[in-house]
Amino acid sequence: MATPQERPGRTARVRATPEPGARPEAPKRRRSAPRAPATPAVQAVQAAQATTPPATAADTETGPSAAAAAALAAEPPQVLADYYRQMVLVRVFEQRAAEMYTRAKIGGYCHLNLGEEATVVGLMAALERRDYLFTTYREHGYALCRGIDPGRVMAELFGKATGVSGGWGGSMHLFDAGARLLGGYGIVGGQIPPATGAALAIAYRSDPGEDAEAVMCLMGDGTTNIGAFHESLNLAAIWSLPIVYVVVNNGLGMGTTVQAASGEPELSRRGASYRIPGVRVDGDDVIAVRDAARQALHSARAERQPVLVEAVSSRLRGHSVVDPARYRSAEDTERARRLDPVPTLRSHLIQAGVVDLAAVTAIEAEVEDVVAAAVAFADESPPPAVADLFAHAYATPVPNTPHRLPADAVVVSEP
Amino acid sequence: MATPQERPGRTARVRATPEPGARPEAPKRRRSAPRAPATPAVQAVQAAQATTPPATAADTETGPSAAAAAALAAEPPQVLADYYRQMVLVRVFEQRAAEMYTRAKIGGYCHLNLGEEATVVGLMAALERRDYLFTTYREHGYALCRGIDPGRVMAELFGKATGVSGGWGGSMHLFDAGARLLGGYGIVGGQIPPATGAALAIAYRSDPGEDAEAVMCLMGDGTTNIGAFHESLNLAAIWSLPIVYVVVNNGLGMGTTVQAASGEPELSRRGASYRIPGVRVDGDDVIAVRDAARQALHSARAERQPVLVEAVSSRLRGHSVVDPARYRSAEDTERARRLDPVPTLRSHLIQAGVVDLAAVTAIEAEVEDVVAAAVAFADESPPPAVADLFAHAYATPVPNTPHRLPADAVVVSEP
Amino acid sequence: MTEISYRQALHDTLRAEMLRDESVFLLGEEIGIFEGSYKITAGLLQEFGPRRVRDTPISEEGFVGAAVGAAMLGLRPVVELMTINFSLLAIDQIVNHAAKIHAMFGGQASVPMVIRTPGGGGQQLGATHSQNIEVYYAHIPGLKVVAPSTPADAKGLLTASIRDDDPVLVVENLALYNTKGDVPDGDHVTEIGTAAVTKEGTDLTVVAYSRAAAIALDVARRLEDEHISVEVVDLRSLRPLDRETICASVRKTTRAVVIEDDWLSYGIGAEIAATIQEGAFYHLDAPVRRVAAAEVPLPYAKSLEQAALPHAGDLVTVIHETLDATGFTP
Amino acid sequence: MTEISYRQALHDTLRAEMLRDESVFLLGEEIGIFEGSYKITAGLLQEFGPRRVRDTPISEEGFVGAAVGAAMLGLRPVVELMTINFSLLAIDQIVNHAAKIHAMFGGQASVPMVIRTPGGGGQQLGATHSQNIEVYYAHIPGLKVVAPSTPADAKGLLTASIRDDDPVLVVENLALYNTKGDVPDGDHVTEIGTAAVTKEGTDLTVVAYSRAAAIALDVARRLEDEHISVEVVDLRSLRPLDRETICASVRKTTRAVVIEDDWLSYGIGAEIAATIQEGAFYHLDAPVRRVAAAEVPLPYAKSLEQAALPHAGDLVTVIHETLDATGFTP
Ligand SMILES: Cc1ncc(C[n+]2csc(CCOP(=O)(O)OP(=O)(O)O)c2C)c(N)n1
Ligand SMILES: Cc1ncc(C[n+]2csc(CCOP(=O)(O)OP(=O)(O)O)c2C)c(N)n1
Ligand SMILES: [Mg+2]
Ligand SMILES: [Mg+2]
Repeated sequence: MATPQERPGRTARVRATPEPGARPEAPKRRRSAPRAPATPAVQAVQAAQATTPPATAADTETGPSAAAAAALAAEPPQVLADYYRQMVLVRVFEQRAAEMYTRAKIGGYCHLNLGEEATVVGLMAALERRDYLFTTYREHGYALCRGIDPGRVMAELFGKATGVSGGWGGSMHLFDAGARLLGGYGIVGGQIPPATGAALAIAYRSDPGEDAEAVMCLMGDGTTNIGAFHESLNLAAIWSLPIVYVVVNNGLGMGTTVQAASGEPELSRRGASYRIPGVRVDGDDVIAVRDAARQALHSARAERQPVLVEAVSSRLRGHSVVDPARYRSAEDTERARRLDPVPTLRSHLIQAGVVDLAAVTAIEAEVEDVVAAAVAFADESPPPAVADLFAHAYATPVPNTPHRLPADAVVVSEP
Repeated sequence: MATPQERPGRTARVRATPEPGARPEAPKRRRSAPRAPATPAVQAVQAAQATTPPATAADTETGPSAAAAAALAAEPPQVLADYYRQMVLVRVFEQRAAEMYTRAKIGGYCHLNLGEEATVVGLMAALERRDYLFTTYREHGYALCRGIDPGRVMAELFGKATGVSGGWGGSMHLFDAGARLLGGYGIVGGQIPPATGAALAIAYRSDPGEDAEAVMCLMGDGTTNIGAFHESLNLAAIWSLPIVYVVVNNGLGMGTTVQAASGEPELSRRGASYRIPGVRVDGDDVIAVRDAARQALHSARAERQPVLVEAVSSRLRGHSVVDPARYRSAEDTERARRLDPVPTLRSHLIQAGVVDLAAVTAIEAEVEDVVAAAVAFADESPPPAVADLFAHAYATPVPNTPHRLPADAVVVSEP
Repeated sequence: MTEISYRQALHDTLRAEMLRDESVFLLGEEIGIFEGSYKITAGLLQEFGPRRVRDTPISEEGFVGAAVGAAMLGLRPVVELMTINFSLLAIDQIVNHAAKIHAMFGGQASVPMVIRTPGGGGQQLGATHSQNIEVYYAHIPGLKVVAPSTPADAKGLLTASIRDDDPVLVVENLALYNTKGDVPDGDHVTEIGTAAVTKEGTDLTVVAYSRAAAIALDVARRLEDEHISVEVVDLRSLRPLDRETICASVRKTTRAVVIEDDWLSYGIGAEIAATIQEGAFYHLDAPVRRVAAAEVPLPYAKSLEQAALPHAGDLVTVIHETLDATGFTP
Repeated sequence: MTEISYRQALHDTLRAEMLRDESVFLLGEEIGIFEGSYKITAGLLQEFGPRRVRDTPISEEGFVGAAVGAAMLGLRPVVELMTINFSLLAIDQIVNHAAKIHAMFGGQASVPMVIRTPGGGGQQLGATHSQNIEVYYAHIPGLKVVAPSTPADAKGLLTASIRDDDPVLVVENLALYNTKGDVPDGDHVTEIGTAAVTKEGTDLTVVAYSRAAAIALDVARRLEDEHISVEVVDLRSLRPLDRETICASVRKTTRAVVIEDDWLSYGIGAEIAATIQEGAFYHLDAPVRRVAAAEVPLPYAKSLEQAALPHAGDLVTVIHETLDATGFTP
């Protein structure tokens, strides 16, 4: 298995303890390439990038490093095409979700993975079927890349009985026992202790090894400031648990920058308080993310060494669908657009001759169909029946469980 | 002001970020000296050391370093004598508290500073009158060294109206607004956020400078594993607050060792997650503790740079008076006895000719009297009047505050 | 009097108190640059600067506790907790610290802080973001808890809370932020610990607070068409609880219904019903009934969510059933 | 039947369930090397080893949450929280996670975990270490909450809790650990959700749970000498609450008193009184009175602490007052 260390020139690295010194920038490989003409899917991609025009080939800050190009060249074409397909799936799904939210098909809060597609796909490529995943409320893409039917995901957003959580969870609370997606969680940091406990259960029942199970626990950058992060990482360290904590650092917790929120803004260093090694990786680079996650999962499953992976990327839109993100500087928005991993990978694949324009266009068209079918499925599905309001009250039924509707009497009294 | 850096050979050091590497042992300066004949106070000291015989001059693991001896020699004799007096005061007060607990004069929980006297005195010597102190439930010594009348402290332990907290707090909840002792707190880590907020209030109202106020927040080693530690240190870092966090590392949280509880057992390194510098100091060395605390307070008040100080010492007894500490190894208990800072300082002072035996004996006798008077005062004081049960219900009275005793009706209903 | 929204009333009150008293400052997640999750603090960062409008990291226990300490030194922090659900992360600082410090230290310190936080379901936010757990705070001696239902009370109670020397929890409600009402101009203080009879009536008393008090008032007005005279008691203050006002009303009307947004068992309404049966026992003609949420984690799906939450129609049903039980004919 | 202490019953049950089921394991602060703060787990580390008796750091949110996750994967963690006061540090994991996961994810996961924790005042532990805040958990759908008052129920309810697939909070009490009673030998399961009539009587019903249920039984026996026939309902389960057993008793006796260790306002007793007035309205001859703690942070000083807490004498007084109000003469 390729690991960051084994490949010269990779930006990801594993550190046992952080190094003192200045704040390094997130490692970024820039790519620039003349972009192929936009297909509908990529037009949708670009529409996601607010109102400013898309970055052009003249954007001199982008440009693939030799190492990155080599890394891509080393991948089988069909793997890269599949990663691209998955990234486009997340992109298009999220755009349609935003649209459905505006059309009031989706309620509550709706947080999108737009801009984080390379991180999503890279992480899910590293996670094995036997591993368990705990995520945040920003988790549609993870569900899709975990292989869950997009229709069932969209149906959950629609609050339908056919949704992955039967309509009980909504956008923030996707769950699929079969896919070992053990939930999106809406309380910031709330998933970290249960994920740690899942790793404890693995350690309780089985020995470490290449084939052992492991847990991946996702969180945002802002989440590293909550107490549960500290308590959980410490437990994982002293108990030697098979878990990989991933900080999806999109630079913002709602409107607050990492720098404003965190005394140590290079978040991968925060494992040091527990002697947990940290890895920082370019979250816009699907291969780099995958490899860093793979190596971390290897440490977790084979050595019971928990690892903290930080994937640095950008949020293309507001915190949730309704947030216009007025607090963001034009420069920051422009930078996010420029680094957008979906068109970047697209043009790189074409430029490098990995896939041709026709193949890319076919992928995009197929994804559009898949998502359209998901929306149709969600739309046509029935809502949960009101008669089932108490269906999930308890796993073990006991006497006197209250099954009362709001206007019902508590106990009946006869004169 | 003498600081660790300025004095060659000191063990304390300020680090901006922790260094990678192996776990260093706590810095310890060992002293050995032929001990002067035991006076009653010191006999009491020795009685505190459970049933094994006291360490003797033959104990080769102790012995003052040249640097430590030089440090002591540099202190004015009356300062050293006063530190010794305070350490004996804590020692004797705690022994009498244990006795009074066994005689049921004191109720609830009762945690003693036995073994931590050098840390207590060193920290309080560094803290200025204008500074604020937040402590744990193991805080009798701090109250005494903050200059609070021992009678009022003992009276609080006795639950008397004359106690520092009027009998409302007990052993775990000493408070004295005048002494700026802003409380002992019984919830592990509970004091850390309020202490941080007190520092915020200082920063809100005044500028940094040599004469500025600062906050000292004490906690135990086990406490560094709770979420509030993480959240608070991060706040202090990003807000540049004038606060010194002190970990009184006595090696144990109840029966759990630091090594068992903390992924990173060198606790001063745990500031790294917030870029808070850490200092580790020998908690059995009153001068080293004082100097490390002084320098940290200087950073806090003059530069608004929070600092994490770790003072490494030992607990001579169980977690609380009732704990026989059966979980402790004989070796560990023996080690704690050997490092006992009170007889160590005593013999060193005599050996170095700082004070003569007569003076030491006089100090001990005086302290015995002070503590005896404190016990008598506590014993003779009245308990709080039951009529005052609702006296502190609210600071601002409002209508309909419930002043109901257990058998009173809630609202009166007339037929 | 000016007609403004509940949101505006809260905003204006914060601003007025900050102008009046330099020791008042705001603290919370996303209250500054983001202008508040529900925009209550919009514009205040620009006006007062980051010293007085302080954005915090996601560290509820940390920053609520920091407010406790700042208050002990005499500042008057007004904390925004994004929703009452997240207060569970900070509850140790609220219950074990803010509520205890005054008494536990023999009256030597006080904690003049305010926590503003909205509760409320019905927004399809799912099980962890839709709770009404004000009973957690109402149960605790040492705290004061208010729950305004109108823009005027939002102003009056928030003003009183900021000026009070004890820790006060101000329970807001997502569904009320856009509601409008007349608000007294100038200084307006509503005494904590007092309920209000928001509509007089003779046949039956409805007791409620927050969003449910607005529903109750609406239902009471509508039932006038049916010649049913409902009196509405809006608790306003959950702790202290104004038991006399509640019982006096029921002694008069002889019938009572409680409506509340929280779960029935051990909810706020339990205390109200228990209080009424004790304080108006010899006047009561029918059992005190409670209209409350169904006892399930609130589902996301609209169909289920709406079925679980109490509505005006439920209140009307229970009022009718209560009147019927006593043979009342309008 | 063997006469053992409440402590011993808990200990023996943990041991028996660990022997029976390999997926049962213990987790908590100081439960291993230290043998438990209250020695419930004494000897279990030696017998089962550190894999099954796991000492934790002081990280309540962390290890309670870890138990949630371990339970989701099918283990049966039994967590000891040193006292219920510290549960506030972990309440987000209990209320926002353990209680929600089953329903919020559409029934796909369950959380078969137990949290054992003692409450109780009267030990001079001061304001933050003496609380009875079981109402926090009793209020929450998705949780089950039991509070045994006898060694037999300690065994029966703890056994049921460990075998249950939902998160169950077992509320113990510091003052009960040393109390003794007969405990059935062998397998003994007490059904969660059912109250017990621990003494039959005809004149008045006392409803209680945990320590107060022991007091109630004692008072009821003593009042027989005065020819007052008191029936005692021991709730045992706070959620679900067995309303029918309570109301059936009061319909028979026509009078009821509640005794509870927590604070009166919004305490457990409020729900009991509210339930009784609704379910036995037409039988009730006097208001349901509540005997409960005075509403102050519990003081350390013994004089004040004892004044604030409910005692048997208070219950006797209120029983007499309630009987007097109905003109009852023995
Ligand atoms: C305990 C808690 N506090 C606050 C919130 C409100 N909230 C939801 S998301 C969020 C920002 C999280 O930022 P980050 O961890 O960076 O994740 P991102 O949204 O960027 O993916 C906040 C403050 C919450 N859900 N839970
Ligand atoms: C939140 C919380 N959890 C648990 C406890 C019980 N407890 C009291 S002291 C203590 C150990 C603390 O150890 P440490 O921080 O090292 O301080 P020390 O007692 O050694 O001074 C524990 C677990 C508590 N008081 N609060
Ligand atoms: Mg983020
Ligand atoms: Mg310790």
